[in-house]
Amino acid sequence: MAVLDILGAIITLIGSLFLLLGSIGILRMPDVYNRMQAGTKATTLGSMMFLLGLGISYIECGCIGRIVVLILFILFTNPISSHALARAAHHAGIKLADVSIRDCLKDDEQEQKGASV
Amino acid sequence: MRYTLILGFILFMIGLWAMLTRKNLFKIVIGFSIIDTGVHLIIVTIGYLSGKTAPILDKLVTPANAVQKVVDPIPSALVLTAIVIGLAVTALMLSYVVRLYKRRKSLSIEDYRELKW
Amino acid sequence: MIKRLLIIVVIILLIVIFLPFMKNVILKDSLNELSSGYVEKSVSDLKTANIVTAVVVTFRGLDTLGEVTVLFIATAGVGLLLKRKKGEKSKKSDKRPASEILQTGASFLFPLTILFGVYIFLHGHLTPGGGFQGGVIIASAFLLLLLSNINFQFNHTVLHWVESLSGAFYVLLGLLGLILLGSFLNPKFLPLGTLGTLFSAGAVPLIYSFIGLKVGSELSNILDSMRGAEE
Amino acid sequence: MITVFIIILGIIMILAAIIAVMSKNLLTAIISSGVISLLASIIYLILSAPDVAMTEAAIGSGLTTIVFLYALSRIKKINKEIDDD
Repeated sequence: MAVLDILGAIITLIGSLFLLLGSIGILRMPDVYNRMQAGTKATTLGSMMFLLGLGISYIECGCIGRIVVLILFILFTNPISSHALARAAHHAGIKLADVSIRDCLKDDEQEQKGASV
Repeated sequence: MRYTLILGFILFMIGLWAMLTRKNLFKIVIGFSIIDTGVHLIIVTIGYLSGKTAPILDKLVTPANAVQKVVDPIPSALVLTAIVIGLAVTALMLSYVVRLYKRRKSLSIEDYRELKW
Repeated sequence: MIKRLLIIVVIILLIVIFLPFMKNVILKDSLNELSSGYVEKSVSDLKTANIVTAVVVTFRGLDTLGEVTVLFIATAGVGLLLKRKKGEKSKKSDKRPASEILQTGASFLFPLTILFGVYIFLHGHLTPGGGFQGGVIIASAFLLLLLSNINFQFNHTVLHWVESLSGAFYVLLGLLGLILLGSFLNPKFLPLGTLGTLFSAGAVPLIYSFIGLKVGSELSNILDSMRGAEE
Repeated sequence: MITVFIIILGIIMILAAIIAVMSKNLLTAIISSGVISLLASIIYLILSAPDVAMTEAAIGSGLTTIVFLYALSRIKKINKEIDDD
């Protein structure tokens, strides 16, 4: 039991480290899109590992199945919601940071407009 | 848990102040929903007993010692229904706002003076 | 000026009245007689593991019936106020459609969310949750469809039938308790089973499921009316 | 420890309420009134009422915000129709 406890604690610690890095990224990144990336990639992995660690350390309560379902749900919904947010931000005309060099979505939209006209 | 009691009271007062002083119809509805939250907080706090757990039986709360271990279930049940009603009433108020705006093209309460004296 | 002064006076007066009450309220440290009676009864007589469910469905069942009625009236009011007149056609909306990823994701998530809502209200007597929470989750599943697909239309016939039938069955189950056992909304006409299993607590899960269906369809109706029909 | 947590949550809730009341932008006001409900659901969880916490998290911060936003978008649509005519 002690081995599982320590293993779960380590995985939870790594997960919370990812969450911390994600929140630092939200503060430090230059524009909306980069912030969204930091807030999605890091927190998806972080919360998944957090839940997994909790499930391993409390393995005797038998809730590991529910935790797997939760992890799948987070894995599925987090990227989709972030994608919708980023697309809405792009549509609302929020500028990219000055250092960024490519805007593929804009190119695609112009191409489509050119094709339809 | 006296703090949540005070918090609910402050929220109630902020909501009441918003309902009395704001001109915008939306702000009045928002004030109403803040009052709602404050009142629910006060009711749940009154049902709380310090050091006891949620009124759900599990491994620790057995049928034999349930009475000594759980918080008061009645305020929870009442607030449960009150929250759902709160949503329906908010939706009704907002539909009145939309309807009034369609008729008079104004969101300010000062433009509706038929019943003013 | 006088109005503003009046408002300040009213608020100060309310604070002066209610502050002593807030200060002197006695936070108890044990259940009062009514609550402990409810806890004992729900464990021994009804065999519901979640005591809040027992209070909502059985002991305070009439309150819940009234609450569902209020919800119904509010929904009818919203629908009536925001009804579009016959001749008044809205213009073609210039919203752009949602992206491929969002549409696929929403159509995949919709049945899962409905399943989760049904799970919540079927297990209302065992775990936290119940008809109201499950109904809200079902309504948010429909909200997902409304948001991801701009041309989505509710099938209003099905929605109205679900709403009316679940309300009618809720009252019928209550009347069944009245006829068989002599008190309205008495769920003990079905076998009680053992504490902590899915088929226990008499008719409580059944009644809560009907409440859940009714709340879900009514809230979906409110969302649909608030969105406004895009012709 | 839990008391400090409740006090911090309470301060954020009161700030959000003041922003919701004072803000000139209606969108900001609506979002911060959703934040109040979301934080209130955490407090219900601390007060050991998980049923209420679930309902408040789903209704108060989810559906109520959506209903407000739908009403706001309808008002903007009415405005647009006036401009077009």
